[in-house]
Amino acid sequence: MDASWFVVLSAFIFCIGAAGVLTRRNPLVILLCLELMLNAGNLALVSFSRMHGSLDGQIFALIVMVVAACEVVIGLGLIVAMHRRRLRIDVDEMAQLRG
Amino acid sequence: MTVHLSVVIFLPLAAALIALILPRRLTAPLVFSATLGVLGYAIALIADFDAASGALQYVTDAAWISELGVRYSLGVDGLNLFLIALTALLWVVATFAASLRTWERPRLFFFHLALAETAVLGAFCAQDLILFVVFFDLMLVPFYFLIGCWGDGQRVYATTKFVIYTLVGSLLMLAGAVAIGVLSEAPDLPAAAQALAGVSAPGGSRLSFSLADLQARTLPAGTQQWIFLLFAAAFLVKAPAFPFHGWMPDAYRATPLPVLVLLSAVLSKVGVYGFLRVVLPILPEASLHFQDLMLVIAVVSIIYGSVLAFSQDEARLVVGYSSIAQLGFITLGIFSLDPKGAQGAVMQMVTHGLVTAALFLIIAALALRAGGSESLARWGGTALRAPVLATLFLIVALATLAMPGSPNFVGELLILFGTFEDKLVYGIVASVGVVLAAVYTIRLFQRAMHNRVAPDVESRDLSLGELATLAPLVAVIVGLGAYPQLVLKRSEQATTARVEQASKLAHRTARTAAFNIDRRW
Amino acid sequence: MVIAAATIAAPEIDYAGLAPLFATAGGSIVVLLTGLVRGRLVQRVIVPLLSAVVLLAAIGLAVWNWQPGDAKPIVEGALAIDTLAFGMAILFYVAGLCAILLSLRESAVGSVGAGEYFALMLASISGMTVLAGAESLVTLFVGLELLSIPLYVLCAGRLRRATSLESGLKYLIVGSVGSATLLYGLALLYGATGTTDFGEIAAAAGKGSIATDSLFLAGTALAAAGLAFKASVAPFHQWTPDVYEGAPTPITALMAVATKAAAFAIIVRFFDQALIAIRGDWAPALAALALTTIVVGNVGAIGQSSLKRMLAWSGVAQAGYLLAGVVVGTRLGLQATAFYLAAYLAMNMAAFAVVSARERVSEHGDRIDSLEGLGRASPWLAWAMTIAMLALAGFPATAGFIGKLYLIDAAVAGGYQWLGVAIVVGSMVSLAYYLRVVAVIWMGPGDLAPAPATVARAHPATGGSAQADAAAQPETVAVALLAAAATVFFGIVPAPLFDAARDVGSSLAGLG
Amino acid sequence: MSAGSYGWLVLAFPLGGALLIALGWRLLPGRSAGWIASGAIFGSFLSAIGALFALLEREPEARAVTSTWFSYAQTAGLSVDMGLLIDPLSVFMALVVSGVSLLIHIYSVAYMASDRGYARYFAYLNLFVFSMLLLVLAGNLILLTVGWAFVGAASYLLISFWYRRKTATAAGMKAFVINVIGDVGLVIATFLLFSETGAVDYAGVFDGAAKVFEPGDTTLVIACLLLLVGAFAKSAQLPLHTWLPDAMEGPTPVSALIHAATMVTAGVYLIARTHPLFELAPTAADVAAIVGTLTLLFAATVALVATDLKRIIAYSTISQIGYMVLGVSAFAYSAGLFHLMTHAFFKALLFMAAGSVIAAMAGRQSIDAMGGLRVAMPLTFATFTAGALALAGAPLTSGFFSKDEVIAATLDRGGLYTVLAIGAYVGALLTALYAFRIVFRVFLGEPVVEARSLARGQLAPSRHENPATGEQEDTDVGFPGPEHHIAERERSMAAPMGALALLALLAGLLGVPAVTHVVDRFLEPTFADSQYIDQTPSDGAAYLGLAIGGALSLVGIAAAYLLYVRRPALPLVLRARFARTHRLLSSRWYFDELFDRLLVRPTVAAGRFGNAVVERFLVQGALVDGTSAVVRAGSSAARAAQTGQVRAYAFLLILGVSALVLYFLSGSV
Repeated sequence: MDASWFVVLSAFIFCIGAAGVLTRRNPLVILLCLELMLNAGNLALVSFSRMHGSLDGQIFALIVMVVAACEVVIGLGLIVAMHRRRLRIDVDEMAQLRG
Repeated sequence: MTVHLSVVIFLPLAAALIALILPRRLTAPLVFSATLGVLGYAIALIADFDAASGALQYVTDAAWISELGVRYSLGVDGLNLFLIALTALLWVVATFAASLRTWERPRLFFFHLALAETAVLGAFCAQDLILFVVFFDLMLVPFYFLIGCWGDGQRVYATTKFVIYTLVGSLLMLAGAVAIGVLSEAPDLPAAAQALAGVSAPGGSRLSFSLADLQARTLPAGTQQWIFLLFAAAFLVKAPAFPFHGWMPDAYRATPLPVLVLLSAVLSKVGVYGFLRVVLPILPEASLHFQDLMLVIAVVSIIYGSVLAFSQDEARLVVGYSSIAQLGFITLGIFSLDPKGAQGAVMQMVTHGLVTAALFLIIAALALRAGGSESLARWGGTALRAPVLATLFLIVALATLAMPGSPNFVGELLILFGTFEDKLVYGIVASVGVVLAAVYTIRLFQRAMHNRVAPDVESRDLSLGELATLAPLVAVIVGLGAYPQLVLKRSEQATTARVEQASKLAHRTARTAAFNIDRRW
Repeated sequence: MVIAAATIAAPEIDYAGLAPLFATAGGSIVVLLTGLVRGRLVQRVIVPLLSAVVLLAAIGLAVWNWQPGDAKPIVEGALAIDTLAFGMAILFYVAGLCAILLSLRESAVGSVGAGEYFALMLASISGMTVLAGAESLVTLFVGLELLSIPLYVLCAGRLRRATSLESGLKYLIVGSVGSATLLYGLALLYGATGTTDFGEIAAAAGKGSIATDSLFLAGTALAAAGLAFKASVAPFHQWTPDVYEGAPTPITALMAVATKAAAFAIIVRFFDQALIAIRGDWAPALAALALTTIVVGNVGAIGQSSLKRMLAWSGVAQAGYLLAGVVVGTRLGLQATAFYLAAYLAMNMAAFAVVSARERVSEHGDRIDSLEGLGRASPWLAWAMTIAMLALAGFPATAGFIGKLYLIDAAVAGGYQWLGVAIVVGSMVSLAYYLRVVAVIWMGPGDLAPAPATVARAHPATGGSAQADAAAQPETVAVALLAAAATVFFGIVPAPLFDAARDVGSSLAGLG
Repeated sequence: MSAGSYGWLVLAFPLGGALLIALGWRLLPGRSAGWIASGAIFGSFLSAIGALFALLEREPEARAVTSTWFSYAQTAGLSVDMGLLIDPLSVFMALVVSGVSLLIHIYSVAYMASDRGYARYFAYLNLFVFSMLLLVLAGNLILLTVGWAFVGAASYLLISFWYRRKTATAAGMKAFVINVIGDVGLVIATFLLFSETGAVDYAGVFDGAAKVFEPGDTTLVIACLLLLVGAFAKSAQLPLHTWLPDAMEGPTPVSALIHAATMVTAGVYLIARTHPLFELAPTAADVAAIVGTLTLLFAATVALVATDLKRIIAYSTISQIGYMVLGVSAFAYSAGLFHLMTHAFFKALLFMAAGSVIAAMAGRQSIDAMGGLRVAMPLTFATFTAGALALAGAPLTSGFFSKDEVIAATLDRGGLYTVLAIGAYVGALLTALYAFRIVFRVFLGEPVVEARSLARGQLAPSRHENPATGEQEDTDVGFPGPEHHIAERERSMAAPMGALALLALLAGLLGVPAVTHVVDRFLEPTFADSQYIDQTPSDGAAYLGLAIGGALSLVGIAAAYLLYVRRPALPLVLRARFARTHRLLSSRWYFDELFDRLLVRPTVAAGRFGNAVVERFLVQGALVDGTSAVVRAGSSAARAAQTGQVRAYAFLLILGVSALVLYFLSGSV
């Protein structure tokens, strides 16, 4: 079975994720989109590893999942912290630092 | 391998560092005695110097950055001998003049003053291109602070402008220097082979920046040309030459006079010195290629500087613009690519340093008598009660306008002779500058000394301190006027050696056996 | 099955090589646990002390492992233990030590909790160590994330300040986009070559066929972008100023120095080892990036009123200079990069130390005004800052000058004369903002616009007597002075650094 | 003692005197400074005589002694020695200079006695004499240039001696700048000669020139013309003469010494000194002769209408130098130099007497305000008349022989020179006219107030105003007027005037055609190499010339008598009749205005332009502000992109990524 379909699919997912990051203003959604982008990578890895018949890719994918989880956790933590400080949960609002 | 040269170079800095931990009242004396030490050494150098040989003397040569082939190599030859002496003398004078005034944060002030001397001496002595660049840039640091911290008026603006201007030049020079070192090929084996040799030898003797080696190596003409421009930028800004003098008026206005003495008399020389030391020997083809460009810049600087000099009202700026003109003459002499011209340039470097320094000291004295004003409009009639000042000023003024009999005349004469040799037209135009020099110098002298007494001028003669700063300079000026051979004899060998290659090229193209008026016109 | 199982030999582990990593990673856990203990002594003294000890130990181990030449990677070829790795590691550790010292009076420590704070710092440092040694796509990614994730937290460390949170979240979001891009690139590379090992990738790239494989090239491009992001290379630099400004100053210092070093370590390894075969493809692209970075960073830094922000921009510019060392893809370039990173550590640490010292006493915070009159108020800090600025500007007699000289030399020798000139021109522009700082320190307000002398007169710094603050935070002053001293020392006696740089250079055999 | 060491002595005395006075000026009481200075000059006069005899001892052809002290500048093929050339010409000049200077020093001792700047005055005066002697004794062109510039400087100092006067300082400036123009000409000429002959010392240059150039060579002509620029600037020949009348701002003895007797004749000396070159470049010589003639006519016409006593004499000086230039460029060297000598005598005398008169007039210099001083100041009158006779070339006076010898020699050359000689005769007529215009208007006629009060024995009350502008004098510094003394009361003024009067009347006897040839024969060795040496006019021709000249001068004097004594109204009628001509002459042919328009104003305008436009817009505006503006624009752009919006950042990031990807993929296809 040809892996290229999976690759194309992963590329699509990656772009969807990216688009989401660019368009959404709610950090939670943005985090989800980031997950999407990472998982696109995972899909690609897995399919390639299938293609090459080597396990490295799958191992890699597992690791990435862990990493993704960590990132989300941190993100959520930060969002909570902001919420505590009564800050609007909206990425466009956080533009104090600029110039 | 002589250590004493380095010792002397770093003597002022060492003294200043010690002074930093000593009580304030000891600072000035300590630094001053250090400069005296340097001066004594310089005099000994002149006495001991072997005029017959054009080779480097008192050479110090040690590996510094072996990876980059940068060596800590110093040496003295006819080219820098008298510039070292000039530096030493003027620093003694300036330090003394400075110690007559009270400065806030004196330790810091004298520290920077001394650091500056070390840097300048280093730049003059350096025989390694990178080392030269290092000292060249290092010079800026103390002057940046001296102007910025102890200046007047828009001092921060002025000093920033000054440093940026100069560093723009010298950073370009840095790039050029690296390029020379990397791209120049040794006469025998090609660059590729050298690179390999460098890789195989972890000592990293891949390149050399030693001026001597570089002179032996060759650069393709195309490369030479863009490198030449980089260097020219650095040196012309430093000089300054028209139109790169934008920093000059502001810096001159802001700089405290004792520092201005050094800034104008010594620092300006480092640039033109660089032409003789680095550019002509290492980039002869390019020097020839850009000869006319440089001559035009020189001539324009002469005329422009002179014309502006006599339309200024601030005494400092009169001298400032006149320096532009004088350095134009020096550049002219150098790029006449003729031994006579180069000799004249060397002579002129020394004498211009002397007279400019003297002029600024006189301006300081006059400003003291005119209620702090340095505007010609508010000067006048000082001569009567200050005959000694008037006399010294007169001598200096006549020297400044290069009256025959003054050392400056010998310099200008040689420069003009060198220029006439192949480039008569430039020489003729430059001669106009001689006349204009008479105009602005006499104007300065008359406005200060003659005519009616200005309202807030109370004229009195030089104080002992002022006399002590001024008299030595005038004495040297007069002495050199009577016996310029002192300089010429010692500098001839080295100077001719520097221009040899370029002038050979120049004359191969231009020289014809018999004199032919049409060629010159 | 059983027999088969029996035949499985336990992988023999090079403990020596892993020792520094173990030290920092384990250290972070120990510190975390110690941090659980209540009590001022523990929180204020033991924990920082412990983490400092950990780093010192790590330095020692790294030095102990120091072995010039192309050492064989360990962990199934996933982790290099060569001089490049350890050299960089030492930089991280030193930077970490400085950061710890600067953190002693840091408010973030209180709000995050000492244990967590320092543990995260150590974790991030071990991430850097992994990254610097990564010889496989997997370790690369793991190292990168291990480096980043703790930093996300630390940046947000000043929980009371909205800007801090903002910087944290920004860093997280943009950073994740970056790492996602990187990951996808790595995936494509893996797909193109069928291996995650740099060595094998290099071998694969060596075969002409692959040089035109779009999968491979796309992967390279994406990976390049991801790495460039960490090194804050334009146009992937935009997070830098915001994050640097918002983050606690010690963390900013750590990021500015260590993260950049780690990023360049992996960039060097990735391009000069794994992809050296197709240098023709990536060198021009990186050169273009370098040029953009130099320009953007330098112009961006002009006229910034926040020192941290200014340093961030200048950091971008410096990244551009460093990239030049990678572009040429020569051993000389590698050495120059390593050298400059070391010099950069010294210069920047001095600067950040002074900033943090000032922002605690001056009502101007980290604004440039906080330095006003420093020359009189506390000369030591003033000198440190002055040296740092002049060094960053590339004045001679400082490590910065020699570093730049080295880089220019590498660029010109590598046939990138114009890049050398670009570095020079960049330094010219940089004068405008570095000198402004010096002017403010010594000459009063550094407004370059013409101003009457009366306005330009300097007056003592506002907010707390400066002598007091110099005395009150000796460790900060010490960091500043040591860093400044190192800057000057290596500017005059660069030989030791050059030797180290040469050892580092020897680690990649592939380079000519 | 050898001629050479005498030469050095000649220089040493005045220099020593100058230094002594300059250093000891505080300590010197009363008139001692004056006497020290005079003593120094006397010493150098004696040394000059010593040199003279040292020369006469030698064989005629061996009468050129070079004496080198040390090597002044020797590098890159150029070799200049600090050396003197002692030959008849230089000794002759040295004698004239030191002799006249001696008398004028003595005169000044009294004349300047009450001036504030007494010591300064004599220091300058000695310095001048030193420079002048250096000029004439110099052994090479460079050293000549040095002396050349030194006399210029000394003259500058003495012109603006009363430096509180705007007029004086302005005049000094003018003189100095014009002199520098001359120096430049000299330097360029020196170079051309050097680059061809490879030498700068006279012998080397002349021998080399003889080898290198065929007659009429372009380069040589140019070189000679440049030499002439120097000569004309110094000798106030057209068009570089404008400084000399202004130079009358200086004290009158200075006018006598520098601006009549010695310095201004340096140009004549230069031409005579470099005669071998001019003989190789006849074109240049012709130019010189023509300019000389034009100058002598021009100046004479101006002198006719000028009213300032000193300026009239100044113009007559310009005119007389015209004669000398004509003489030497007509290759009648000894004639020209003979006239130089006699002119030195009678012109110095005229100025001394004028000084006495001006002192009596309390600083007024306009002859319109004078009259009838004969009774009050008989000695001044007598001496002035003697000088005027010599100037007018009245028969048997010195001027009679010298001037007419010049004209006769010129006439003898024929061709173009005939025309010039006629011009010279016209000039002679005018000379006699204006010379006696002064005499009659100042000394004869109705005594003016000052004259009468002086006759009663008291000096006129002092007026503290500048006669030129009428501005109030600044009394800090001395100024002409009652501070100064008159000959009748000061023996040390009367004595030199008397001596000069005798010389003015009798010196001509040194050169009576066919009778005495003292000057010619003494100078002969110097000009032995000249191809014109034997071409002196026949005695007949000479006597014819003398006759014509004498007749013309008598006619002139008679005319003056008619105009200014018999029919005083007539001048006014003429003035009204030829108003335009009169305006042209009295405004000195508008030369000053011309230079003002041509040179001064444009330069000043250029300066303003440079300050207002180039500095502001090019140097500051374009180069400085322009660059910084570009950088600032870039920075604001970079920071504008830094919106703080995460999504914007991410967008740019992804943009960059796609750009990279595209680049790499483009590499693959």
